[in-house]
Amino acid sequence: MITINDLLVMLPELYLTAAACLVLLFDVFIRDEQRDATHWVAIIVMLVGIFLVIHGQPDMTVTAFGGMFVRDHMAEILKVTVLIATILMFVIARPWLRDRKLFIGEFYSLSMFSVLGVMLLVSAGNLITVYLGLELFALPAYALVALNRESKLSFEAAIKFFVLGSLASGLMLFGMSLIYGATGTLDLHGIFAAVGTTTHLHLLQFGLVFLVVGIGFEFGAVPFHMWLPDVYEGAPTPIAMYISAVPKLAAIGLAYRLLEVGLGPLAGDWRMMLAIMAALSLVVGNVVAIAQKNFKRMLAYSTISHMGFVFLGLSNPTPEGYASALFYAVCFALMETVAFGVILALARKGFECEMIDDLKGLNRRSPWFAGMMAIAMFSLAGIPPLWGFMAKVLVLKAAIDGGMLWLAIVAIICSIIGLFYYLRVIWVMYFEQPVEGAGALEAKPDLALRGVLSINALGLVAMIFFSGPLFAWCQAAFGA
Amino acid sequence: MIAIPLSWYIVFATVLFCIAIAGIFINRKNVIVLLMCIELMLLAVNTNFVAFSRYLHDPAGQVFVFFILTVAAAESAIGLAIVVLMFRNRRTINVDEIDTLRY
Amino acid sequence: MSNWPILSVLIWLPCAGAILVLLAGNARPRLARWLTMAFTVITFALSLVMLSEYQAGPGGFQLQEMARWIPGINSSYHLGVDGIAVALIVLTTFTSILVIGGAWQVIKDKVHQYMAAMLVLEGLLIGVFAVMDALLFYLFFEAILIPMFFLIGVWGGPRRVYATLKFFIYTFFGSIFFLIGLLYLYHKAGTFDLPTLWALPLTFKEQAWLFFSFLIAFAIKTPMVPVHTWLPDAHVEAPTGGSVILAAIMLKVGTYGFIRFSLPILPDASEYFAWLVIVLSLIAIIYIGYVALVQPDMKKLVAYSSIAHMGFVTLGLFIVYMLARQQHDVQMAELGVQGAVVQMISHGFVSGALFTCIGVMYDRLHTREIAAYGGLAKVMPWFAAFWVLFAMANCGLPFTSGFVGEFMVILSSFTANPWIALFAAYSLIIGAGYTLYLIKRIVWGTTPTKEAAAMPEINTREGLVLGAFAVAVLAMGVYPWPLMHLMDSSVSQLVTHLLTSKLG
Amino acid sequence: MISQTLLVVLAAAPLVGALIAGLGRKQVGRAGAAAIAIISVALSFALSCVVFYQLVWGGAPVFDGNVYTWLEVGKLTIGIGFLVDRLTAIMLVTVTFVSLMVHIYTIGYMRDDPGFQRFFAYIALFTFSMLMLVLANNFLQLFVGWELVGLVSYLLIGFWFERPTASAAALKAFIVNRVGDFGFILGIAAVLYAFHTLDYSTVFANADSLSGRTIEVVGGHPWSLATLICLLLFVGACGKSAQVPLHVWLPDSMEGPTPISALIHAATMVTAGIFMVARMSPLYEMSTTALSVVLIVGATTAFFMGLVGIVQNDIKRVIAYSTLSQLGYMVVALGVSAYAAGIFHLMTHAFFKALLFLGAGSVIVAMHHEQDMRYMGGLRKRMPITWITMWIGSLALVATPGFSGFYSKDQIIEAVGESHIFGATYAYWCVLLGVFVTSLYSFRLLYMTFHGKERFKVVHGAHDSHDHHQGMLAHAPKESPWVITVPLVLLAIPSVVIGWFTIKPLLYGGWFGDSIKVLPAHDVLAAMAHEFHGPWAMFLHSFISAPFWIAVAGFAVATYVYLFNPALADRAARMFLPVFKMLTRKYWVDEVYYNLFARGGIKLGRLFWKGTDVGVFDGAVNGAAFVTERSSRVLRRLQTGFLYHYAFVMIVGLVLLLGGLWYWGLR
Repeated sequence: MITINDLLVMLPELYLTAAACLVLLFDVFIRDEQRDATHWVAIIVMLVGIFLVIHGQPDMTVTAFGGMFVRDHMAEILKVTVLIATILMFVIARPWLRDRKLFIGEFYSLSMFSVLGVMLLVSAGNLITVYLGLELFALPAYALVALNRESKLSFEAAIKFFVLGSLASGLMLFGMSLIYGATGTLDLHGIFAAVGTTTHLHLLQFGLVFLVVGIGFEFGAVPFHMWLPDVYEGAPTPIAMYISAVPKLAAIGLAYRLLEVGLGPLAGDWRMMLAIMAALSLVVGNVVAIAQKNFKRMLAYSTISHMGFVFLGLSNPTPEGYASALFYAVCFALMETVAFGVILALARKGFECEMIDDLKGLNRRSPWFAGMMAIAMFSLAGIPPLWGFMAKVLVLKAAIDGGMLWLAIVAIICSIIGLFYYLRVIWVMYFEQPVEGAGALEAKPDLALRGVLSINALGLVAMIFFSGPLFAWCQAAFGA
Repeated sequence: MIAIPLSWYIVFATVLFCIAIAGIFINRKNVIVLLMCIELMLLAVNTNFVAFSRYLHDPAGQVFVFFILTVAAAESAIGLAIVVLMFRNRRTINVDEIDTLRY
Repeated sequence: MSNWPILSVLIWLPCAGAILVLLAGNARPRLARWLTMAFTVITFALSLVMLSEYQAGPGGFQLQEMARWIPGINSSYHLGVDGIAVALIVLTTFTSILVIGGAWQVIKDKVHQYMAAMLVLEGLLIGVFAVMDALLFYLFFEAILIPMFFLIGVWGGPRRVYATLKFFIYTFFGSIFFLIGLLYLYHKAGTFDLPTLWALPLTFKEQAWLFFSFLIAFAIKTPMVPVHTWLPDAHVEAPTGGSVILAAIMLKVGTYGFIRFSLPILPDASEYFAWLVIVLSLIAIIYIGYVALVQPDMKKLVAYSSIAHMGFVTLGLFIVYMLARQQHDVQMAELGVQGAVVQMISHGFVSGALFTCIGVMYDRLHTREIAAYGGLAKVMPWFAAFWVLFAMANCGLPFTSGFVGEFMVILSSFTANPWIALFAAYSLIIGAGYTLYLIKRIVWGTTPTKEAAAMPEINTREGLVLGAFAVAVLAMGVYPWPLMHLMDSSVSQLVTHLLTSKLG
Repeated sequence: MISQTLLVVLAAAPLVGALIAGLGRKQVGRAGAAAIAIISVALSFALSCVVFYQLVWGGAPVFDGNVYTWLEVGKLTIGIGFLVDRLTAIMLVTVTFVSLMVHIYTIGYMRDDPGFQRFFAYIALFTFSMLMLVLANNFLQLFVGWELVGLVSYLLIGFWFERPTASAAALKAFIVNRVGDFGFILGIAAVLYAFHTLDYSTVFANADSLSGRTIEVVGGHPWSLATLICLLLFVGACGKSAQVPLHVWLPDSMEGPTPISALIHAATMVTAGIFMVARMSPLYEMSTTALSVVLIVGATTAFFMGLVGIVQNDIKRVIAYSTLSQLGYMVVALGVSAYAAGIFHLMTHAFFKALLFLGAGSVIVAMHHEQDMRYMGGLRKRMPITWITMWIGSLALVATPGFSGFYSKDQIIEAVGESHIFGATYAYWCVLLGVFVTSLYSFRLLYMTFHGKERFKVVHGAHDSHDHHQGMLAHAPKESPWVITVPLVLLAIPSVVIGWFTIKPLLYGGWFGDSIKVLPAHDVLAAMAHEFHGPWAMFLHSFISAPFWIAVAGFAVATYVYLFNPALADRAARMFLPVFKMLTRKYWVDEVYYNLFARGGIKLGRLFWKGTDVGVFDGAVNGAAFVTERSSRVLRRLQTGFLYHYAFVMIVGLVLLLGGLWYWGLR
């Protein structure tokens, strides 16, 4: 039977739902020049959300609504990271939005709903909640991508994102239906239990494939990556930043819930699929990124390759494996925020600073932002002593421990190729002279932006010292 | 009187599903058709769920169907909104003409 | 024996200094210079303290520090030095001072960034030599690339982009395989702590695979033929200071890797594949010698000669098995290893000095073309004297540091196999060939142009830097005993470790 | 008693002098530099005399001790130390004496040279290096001195560095010497391999243990270890002592200032090889094969290099070739185990050859640095002292009975006659004919320089120094100042008399004691000892011995051709054109070496650089980058931008996964 406790268990979600609605409402009564109010309210709401998530977190896993909603450490980490990433986006995006007359309340409420979706997704204990969370995350995201109505690109990005996303969720649903048919239950633990006894194993395995496809799409792994570059390029930069960070975290939760909690016994099947997708993503992502001129698009391909690395971790179905994947995803999200943040800070009205060549001579104009970008790039490339390096080490280790040495070798060879385009960004910033007359490349004076970005960037360096505790946390999340 | 076996439903749903998918990448003209295909896909899934839930004597499947239907409504709403946006921008809703973002 | 974390201080002090220097900003170059100089000098002083605290007699790893780092994968912040490491660290701190001194007035653009990069580089290099944890080693080993990348790229020559990319990607390519090897070792041992890894038993097959994953990394860093081509380009484009650090210290990182990883962790594979490394080393000595002979660019010439000289190091390291295991002549084996290590130090001084000399000339005429120079002996007699001295050291003249290592390696290699000694000793001829041919063209003869004839004699600063190098080179050549005594017991411990097979 | 401090002072004094003279530029000044250098060398000469006295008459024991430990690895320790026995002592005295003479002489010779100070620094440094070599008590230090003298020789040959020929000659000298050292260091390595130590005392004590020991350098062919060691070491000797085929550097080394030619390239450095082999006598005695090789090489050098001397016109080159040939004689002596004789000739030769060079230098100064004898002649009236001393030197060189050269060289010839090892006969004929050749070129030199009519014109106002028309002199040549003539005289005296009263003790008195070891089997000197009845008897006996009359024949020919009938020389040259050409081109050795090693090396380097390094190794690297970049351009085309393609790709992925599952996964 459902008790008050169940409500308390999902208090953060309930709170965020209410808050999002309130912000939406609140914004209606706000004149444009007071929009900052909405901004700060939203941020405060998010911060409170973080507090609730961490504060109410019980030591052991608790479920609510008959197992439909699960609250465990993994969910906690993912939620906290997602909320932080969103806050970062809010802060970093504000000046940009203002320049482009996009500084509107919908932005905030939509993002909050989308985040709510992610939170629901990562603590789903039942196929229904999984699906709902997924859609609740996706639908606002489609809208956000199309936020800039004037842009010739964002609607195209939106339409591609929308159609392919719906296709993916359709496929996933089909898989769910098959699994339901095979196991007779929608509850993940029930499915887990039923796998052993079911008489329709083939049905189950077919369903699994569809689920994997859906997961692959969320991650943007080859061959389900096609939406990613276009969305990155077409979406407004802050949204691209959001898309690059949050869905990946959501996807970690999704994968864990469906594959481990639900279909753990079939690991032998799905880890091979993941491994293959990982290899493809690594190759395609890194190789294609070399030829890119557009910074956002390049980051898109690099994201694809990084998802390959995440799969390295997932392809080893042990707590260590998941922990490393989670570690990687968190690290990746925060690296992306820096990379996008810098170009957001440099962009002007009429100057998107999207092309790699726009960064020429940045070191002369504003050395600190060049430095932060360099940190982000080196970290993405996985060069020590930066955070990205630790993440790479952990997933590679997971792969090797999981007996997938070949995959690890593919990964490192690809990361050598990948090194090239990260280095190109750096040499453009440091070794080349600024283009005369180009946007002055002066960073915006917005203090909040500078502060948040700096902290984030320095975090990438400092994390080398704190990787230990974080990794321990991640391991705890999967009960290692 | 012969009861329709489960397999028929499954086959039917699968066929629908395949038609929907085929529609998505065969159709090169109208974006609206894409939306219809997506709906069709969901309907196929719904058929599956209902069939299974009948077969398993488990209402959960049908509950799921309701959720799916609701979501589908929202989804198509957003989809149409985007299509409108596209039309305002391009004065066309031809799938063939949206390839600005590529390579 | 004080128990304050001197190694940590040595590593992090320069890094902290770098931050300060960066804060000094572009507007105050003088402040940046003096800050940097202060930090390097302090670091050098501290390294001397460390030297005094290290007891050469017992040898082994001393001044150890241990702290939790990533317990999740049993990787800890574990520092410790043996004689070899101590020597290399002192070499690093010493050279750093001279590099800063050398770049004093030369670097005018973004002084603070240059100096900061130098300081970071120093700290990281000390770290490489001071760690006892495999993962931590890899971290420093790889992190070196970043400051070097900027040094070459920002203050480098016209083709710097090509050079830096080649340098970075090439070395990264090697070390990433090293990383995989380490992770596999972890998979076996469950820890990254070096002492455990040294004791870890491994089947021959594993050792063989790991050997190559290590070899490619260290061979590229060292560099050995045929993976050396990044070095000349990097040197040619790098600013003087960069070249000096690169040649004097960074190359040692590779051979140090051999000493710390390949030899002790994979003794049997190393024994089995020693012939390969030996052959490559001999090729480096002779083949590269001929390549150096025809270089029109001074820096390239010296760069190639560096490759040839590093050949002696690898040679000395890998004949150890033939001597110790097959001929049971531990004495000679130690001679070989000792020679290799001495050669590392000596090459640090000599190549550093040579690149500094080239830098001095470049600052005057802004070209590295040999043809543009001549008759230095008449124009800048003191400078010419330094040139000749360092050139002689470069071709291994007795009583200069260059002689000691080569002499020891050749001597021990003869016992291993006379043919090896034969080819190794050929460097006496070819080395003298390319070095003195260079001297003949730039120091002797007449000045080709008015500009060349008008070059001013070295000033006090340059004189001091070169003088310091000269003192080091001569002192080490005339009385190498202290250095050897410092490393002797560590070397013999290494050799005794190698005697025992890990198989069965 | 010989104290270590004394030896340290003895060795270090010239070094200190060199440093002060070289580094103190303005502070010291020209005069100061010269003074310091001379004083320091004089000091070590005095001390050498003390040491000599102590050893020979003072009954001091042999000194063997380390100053400091140079290298220590495990149990192996190598030090820097001194071994002083009679062999060392005699070398010490010779070296320091000649060096001192040259120092004094230099004041005059280099008077108006800008590099005056540098020069003194160099020769003082050389003295130090030579002392290191001579005093060594282990192979390492021997090698150290060995290479240091090479360095100084390099610096001094290239002293006038602005002349391209000079720097080229210097380079050549160093490289060729390095070829020798290449063998030498391998020899040292072999010694270490054989004895596990580099100390003379231990090695020589255990030399016998070599007998029968073999080493398989080439699989299946055990070689005698002793032979290998000795041959490798002898390669070094060939380099230093300019024996065929490594002789090519010595003639070119005449590019250096004349005092250097006297000191380094005649008296001392080039004899290091001789000294080394004598020092290693215990080892060489273990291998007859090695001795034969030594003998043959020496004989060849002695005769054929002498021949070349006949056709040279540069006064210094004539003497250079005669040096080569005389070194050949010494090596021959070593080859027949008459080490004492070799050292004996080394000493006498040091005096008279230094004398000849300095005399030549005096002539050159007088002729304003004209070195071609064809533009000299009739100088005897203008510079009598030089003339007489040169005559004395030449007479000593051609072994005129009674002169020092006579005693040393005659004994060598006799010793070869006595010897029976392989190659002895060949060597005997070589040295015998060598006598004729020697006297021929010696008297030719004297006649062309001092006799006949003057072949130079004095043109006043024609401005002085190097770039003048040949045979045109600004001022009439006149006798050199005392700083030049005094050393000539001082050297002339020993050139005449030294042999007279040193031959008996040195050769037959067992004077060298343990420092030279000869197996009774081939101890030729012992055999000769029976016929030896003192220098006077030998003097008388000489007039009925072959060498004397051969020398006379040479004298006769020279006198006829170059004094009375100069035209004949050219006719002879035309008559035997091929021979003449062969001699003037020095058997084309230089050409061959140049094309083979110098040009060949450069060619090879180019090939390696452009071909292998840039072509293959770099090509692979850049190729890989290129391929990646291209494939990137291709792959990105997959992202067509069309929605249906995207969907299609997804479905393909789905189908592939299903297919894969179907194929592998289904259970």
